[in-house]
Amino acid sequence: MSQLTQPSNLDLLPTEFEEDARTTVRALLAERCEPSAVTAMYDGDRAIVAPLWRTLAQELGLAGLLVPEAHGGAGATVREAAAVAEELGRGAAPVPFLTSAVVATTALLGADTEAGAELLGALAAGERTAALVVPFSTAPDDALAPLDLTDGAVSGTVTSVAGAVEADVLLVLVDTGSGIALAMVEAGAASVQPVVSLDMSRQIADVVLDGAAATIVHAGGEPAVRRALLTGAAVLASEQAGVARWCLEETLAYLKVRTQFGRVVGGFQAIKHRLADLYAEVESAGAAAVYAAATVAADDPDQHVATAVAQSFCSDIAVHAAEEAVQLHGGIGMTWEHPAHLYLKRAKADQIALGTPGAHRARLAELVDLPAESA
Amino acid sequence: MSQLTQPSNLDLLPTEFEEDARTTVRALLAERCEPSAVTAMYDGDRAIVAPLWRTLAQELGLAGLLVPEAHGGAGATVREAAAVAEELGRGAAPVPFLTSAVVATTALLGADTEAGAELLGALAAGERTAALVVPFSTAPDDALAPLDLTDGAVSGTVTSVAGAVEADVLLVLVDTGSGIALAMVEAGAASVQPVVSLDMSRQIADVVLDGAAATIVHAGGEPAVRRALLTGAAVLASEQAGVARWCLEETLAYLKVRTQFGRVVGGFQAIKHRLADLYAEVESAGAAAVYAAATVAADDPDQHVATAVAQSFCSDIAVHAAEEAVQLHGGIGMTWEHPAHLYLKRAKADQIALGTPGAHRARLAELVDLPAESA
Amino acid sequence: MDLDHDVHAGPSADLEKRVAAFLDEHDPATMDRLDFLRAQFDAGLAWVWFPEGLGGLGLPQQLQGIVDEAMSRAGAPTNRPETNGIGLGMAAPTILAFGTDEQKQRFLRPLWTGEEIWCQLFSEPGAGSDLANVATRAVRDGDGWVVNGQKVWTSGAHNARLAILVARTDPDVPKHAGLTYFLCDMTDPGVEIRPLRQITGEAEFNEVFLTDVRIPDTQRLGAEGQGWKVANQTLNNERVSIGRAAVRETGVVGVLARTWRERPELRTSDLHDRVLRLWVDNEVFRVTGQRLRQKLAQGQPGPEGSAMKLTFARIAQEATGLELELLGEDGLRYEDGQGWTMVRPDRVDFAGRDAGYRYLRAKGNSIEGGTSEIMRNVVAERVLGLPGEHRVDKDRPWKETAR
Amino acid sequence: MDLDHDVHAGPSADLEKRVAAFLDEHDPATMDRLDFLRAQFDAGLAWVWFPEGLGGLGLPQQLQGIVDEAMSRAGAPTNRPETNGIGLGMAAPTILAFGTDEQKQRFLRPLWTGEEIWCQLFSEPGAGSDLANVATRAVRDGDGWVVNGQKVWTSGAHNARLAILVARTDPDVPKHAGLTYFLCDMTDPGVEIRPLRQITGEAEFNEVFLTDVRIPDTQRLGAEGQGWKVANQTLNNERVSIGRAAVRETGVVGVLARTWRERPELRTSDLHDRVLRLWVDNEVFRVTGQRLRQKLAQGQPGPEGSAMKLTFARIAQEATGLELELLGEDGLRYEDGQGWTMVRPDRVDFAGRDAGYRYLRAKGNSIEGGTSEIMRNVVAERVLGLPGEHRVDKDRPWKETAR
Repeated sequence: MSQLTQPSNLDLLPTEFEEDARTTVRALLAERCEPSAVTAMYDGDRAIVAPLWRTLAQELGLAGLLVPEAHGGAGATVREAAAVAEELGRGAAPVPFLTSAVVATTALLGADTEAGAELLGALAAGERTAALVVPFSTAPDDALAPLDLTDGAVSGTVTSVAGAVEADVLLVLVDTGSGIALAMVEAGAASVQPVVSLDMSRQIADVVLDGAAATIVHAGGEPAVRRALLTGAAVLASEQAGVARWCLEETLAYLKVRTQFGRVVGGFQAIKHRLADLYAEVESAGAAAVYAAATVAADDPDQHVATAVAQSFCSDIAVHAAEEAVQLHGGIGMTWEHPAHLYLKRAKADQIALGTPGAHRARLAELVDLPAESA
Repeated sequence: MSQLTQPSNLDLLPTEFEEDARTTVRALLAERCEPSAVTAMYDGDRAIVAPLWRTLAQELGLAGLLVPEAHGGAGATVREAAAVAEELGRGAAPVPFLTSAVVATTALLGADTEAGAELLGALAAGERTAALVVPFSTAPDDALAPLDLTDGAVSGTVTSVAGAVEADVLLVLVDTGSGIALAMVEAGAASVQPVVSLDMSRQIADVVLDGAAATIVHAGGEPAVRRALLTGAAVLASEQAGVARWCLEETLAYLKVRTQFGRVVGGFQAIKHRLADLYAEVESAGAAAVYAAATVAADDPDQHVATAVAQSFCSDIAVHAAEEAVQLHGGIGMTWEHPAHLYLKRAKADQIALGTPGAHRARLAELVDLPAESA
Repeated sequence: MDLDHDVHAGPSADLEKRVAAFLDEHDPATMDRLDFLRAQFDAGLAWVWFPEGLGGLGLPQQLQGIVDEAMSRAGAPTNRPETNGIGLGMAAPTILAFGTDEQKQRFLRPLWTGEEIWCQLFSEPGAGSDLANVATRAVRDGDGWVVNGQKVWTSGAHNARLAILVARTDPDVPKHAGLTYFLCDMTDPGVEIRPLRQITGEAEFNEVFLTDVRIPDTQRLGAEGQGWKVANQTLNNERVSIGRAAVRETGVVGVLARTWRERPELRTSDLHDRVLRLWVDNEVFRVTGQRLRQKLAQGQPGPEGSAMKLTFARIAQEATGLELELLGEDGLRYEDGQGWTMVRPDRVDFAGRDAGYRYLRAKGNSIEGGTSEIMRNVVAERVLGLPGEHRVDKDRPWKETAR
Repeated sequence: MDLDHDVHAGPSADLEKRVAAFLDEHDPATMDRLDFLRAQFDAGLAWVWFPEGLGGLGLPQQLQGIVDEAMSRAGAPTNRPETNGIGLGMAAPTILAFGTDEQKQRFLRPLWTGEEIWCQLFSEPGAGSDLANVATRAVRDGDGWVVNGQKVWTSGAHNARLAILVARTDPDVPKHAGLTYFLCDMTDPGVEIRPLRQITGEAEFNEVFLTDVRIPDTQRLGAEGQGWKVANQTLNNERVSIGRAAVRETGVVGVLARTWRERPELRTSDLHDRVLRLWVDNEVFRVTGQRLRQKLAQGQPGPEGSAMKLTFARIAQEATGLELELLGEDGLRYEDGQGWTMVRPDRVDFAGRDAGYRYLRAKGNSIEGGTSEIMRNVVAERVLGLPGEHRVDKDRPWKETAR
């Protein structure tokens, strides 16, 4: 029987920095991220993305949040990134923060090459946007499928990549013969084929590489990719908590004014009880997500357990909250005009992203010694 | 891929015979099966059992319900037995109907010996009461563990046997060298050790046999035992539907008069909605159970699927209904004086009896070609 | 005690003979489709439980299967029921129950043959679950009515020739008392139909704007002020008509089961038991529906159908949600050709298109035709006899309580 | 932006020194247990967040851990908090909030040391969830009160020296306004205690009959008619005190996990994911509680605790129910020595005894200390700001609304 990791007694209350970041992002999204503009993405109008991301990345400095100050970044931790992700989830914001500023950036953090360090600086400045080329459904401990690298050219196809549509540089896993390395490929050298996606506010794409020029930026690719995926999963939990929080708050606000049968709908006890249960879930999701982020930020031994727990829990709560939001808005929640569907689609795609809840529980089964039935 | 069985379009409405049996049993239990007398069984007072069973078995002829008229029985079908079981479940009646009149009797139905035929006659007349000596948790398709038979004497221990406490004759599975046979052992020749049980209204016992004289009554033991367990499982589903129905009806009746905050509790919408959901479940359980009984009665090819479905479904609904009954009665449902706990314990034990819901779903996975993950 | 079952041996044998005779005289292979259907109606073989002269024979509803099977074996045309669900499932029984002889003669035959498609003008933006709160006004004008208002969630409005309509004829009485039920001509120039796009990207429903629409008084169904009672007849039929599944593995659970079988590489242990539970739930739903139909074979649909509707929605939503998890990476893709393109489908198939569509569409199952919350109220109050909700608007004139 | 965290470095270092100094002067190895506890109280190390002079030092509650750890390392005696949960968790904070100086001086010290055990006389047969409906009467009589009535669900009544009591002092005003809160002497001859057997077979609770019980007015807590407000302070503390789990795998989920590990032959695939889900839920519950405690470190417990209580009950009930399924045949047996024998336990361990006991006992988790239904109302109204339930009894004199 393996030794269980024990939980760490970390401070789970937001720091002042987190509160500031949260307030700033929330205010910006209220002004610049209209639900109707996000909905338009489902009809192919992506006009909202570039200017919004430029502002967030450069003016607010979110692109460099996780980059050390030595490389021109803010030198903040995954805690702060999680706080930002929660607000972006709350706003259903269609920006590549998770894919570029968290996952791709984390993969590059220990880059052992000059090209890597240079790219990190460009990412920190918000001048470039990157994507890690793996299927968005990849869990942190899933098998990785590196592409073939021959004479500095990489070939192969990777399906369902998130953030590739927005990226100008792609981080590709390549097989060096002695393991997996991380190589950069200019987006222009690849064929990035957008896919009609369940969540068009984070549209996935198939990336086809046919002898594209690739520069190795990180020879120790596998640990870097695993760290990036783990960090992404922990931060995604906060995004999910944010999605869930919007759904609860928006539904509450609506039900406090919507009347039926001469009464405010939020006064019907069956509705009240469901909202009370949802409140308990949303609060719990927030706590689970912040604990996961805190352990990853501290490189705490409990981070794998904490992240698997948070992903298992927050994935389902975000979906449940979005489903309740649609249902409790009645017919209006089923309409294209109401933003509830943006959250439903985001929540459902997020549930699959970076590993399904079941995949995270399967991992947890190993981590906490609760194995499947003995064969 | 195996061929799925298709459902049969059986008449699921009660026959007049079923309605009569139901009414008669219900009236008798209302008079003769006081909850306080059942509760007394938890303190060791089993005075209610023998006279109640004598009346049901002999006067109402329920012991011989499934026995052909040629052997002195009523020649009814599993449909009618299921209707009786539903009423017995509704009354939490502590009688060995399921164990003797259904399971043990079914095991004997094709008995190919004179001793077997004779015993069947005695069972039909209610003169004797039998029990099939297997753990009560045995699912119809579980591995069977026959005991050793040497020179007409059987030895071995079988734990957690239901109906053994009430039985005067035990049907034991013995290994004949060429398969499993069914042998009868006089209860007096065995050591029947009652076990403190979760459900004392159907107390289990460990049966220890140490060279007890055994007479083979049915050489083709395994199919007979499988048929008995399948029939038992189908009939148990109706018992569970009856348990669930009592819980719903009793809770409804209570909540229509109990007031809190100056209002009838049953008028609070959150309670109403839970009771509506419970009603849907209880109706569904009744339908699933009657369909299972109808298929077994008709020896329909769908009987294995129907029984696995009914057991999977009704087991959980009975438990849920009993849990809701305890909860919605508030504190009084937690007291020893209120009968709710009799149903909670019966429901929970029934959930495990003749296979847990999960065991029945595992069987169903084979029957309807929905296999577990490919290794 | 009597062990025999009643098997309706007499009527069913008679009916078989009658269908055979009809088919002898009407060869579907050579006859015009519409002529065949009209003849079938006139022979009382349209809906055998309707009265003679109105497409039926006054027989138990369950015997219709005998007709349908024989017709199907003979290769007879159908009346394409999937294109006229509201007409067949809701308008027809309501007209039968409340219509005048003239109305029954005028409307039932072209309704059944599919010559006239129907839609439903009930819901309004301010009267969703609270149907009795409709604000659309109908004002007497000579021998007819002038109607103004806005309706919503009208499926098939753009294909419909007629509509069942609930409007307020008296705002000065409490809200349930001031409604009247009409049969509305959708070709009236005052009827404007706008597609209402929903979360699947499609516009399966419409908004309908009524501006000075004229309805002759001969198209009032039931008495003035009786609209609430008539509408409830319609709604009970709607609730029961949902969830008819006579065969195993129907609907979205069937799709899920097939995916599970055909794509073993997707299977995970965490989903296995959930798939089996849904299979069980779906099968129990089938059996429960079967028993309920047997119970109701001769009677009117009652509030028990509301419980079925609840269960139907729950299963559909759980199964489609699970399917996306099972698909994993493929669940992120929504690309079955149509994608998010806005279209106006003529019919809807809950089990059709791709998994993402099914997931989103299933969300409507607990809203359309009465939300699950309303269904629970109906079951609690009308089946279980629990007290009604506290109402502040029940005895006051509608105009004082309206928003 | 400032990346530093506030770590309370100052007060915690001071406190460590203070505990060390206390332990230098009071050797737990040689000192009498009670003398040690009294000295600990007098040194302000009983509950450091209480005021000086009342067993505390006016420090943040979270610093208590420093004291407890140091005491534990030194092998100091504890005040056996498990035997006086109501005293420590409910009576003490209420006396602190509403008591007079004399009351605080008189009651808090023997309460904390465990010399005086407390119980709670709140619930009545006719006032379960509706606590404000209590019918037990307290009538003025000179410088005291005479109390008559019946209470129920009183745990530990037979071991208690004192009780917190809510009684009706004015039946002529609306029900919430006519209550007063008392500290009742359980040795009064008018107090009769009868065990109340519950579904586990045990009698963990009691019924308490009060017949002409005399309570001096000096043992009234808060003003006459203020009982509802005082009682709510008590109940909020009850709700928060449930669900303190600082370590992983506590409670019934911990038991379940150990059974899973130790008995591989019981494992089935259908239960595996359910076990993992419960493990996750329990861990999230732990983290949520940790964050809530950090939030509330300096403040008063609020209605957020009600949400924790809801979750606690759900997890406990699901885990114990699953455990019986996992045990299968063994789950049918209820034979850990005590069986169904009626006993009166001094303490209750939700995670103790055998699986059947745990399953049955967990049913109480959603009833005692406020039912889950009431908790949901509290969360909906006090946290989420949704409208209260329609009340017919709020403004009318209690005697007119009582059953």
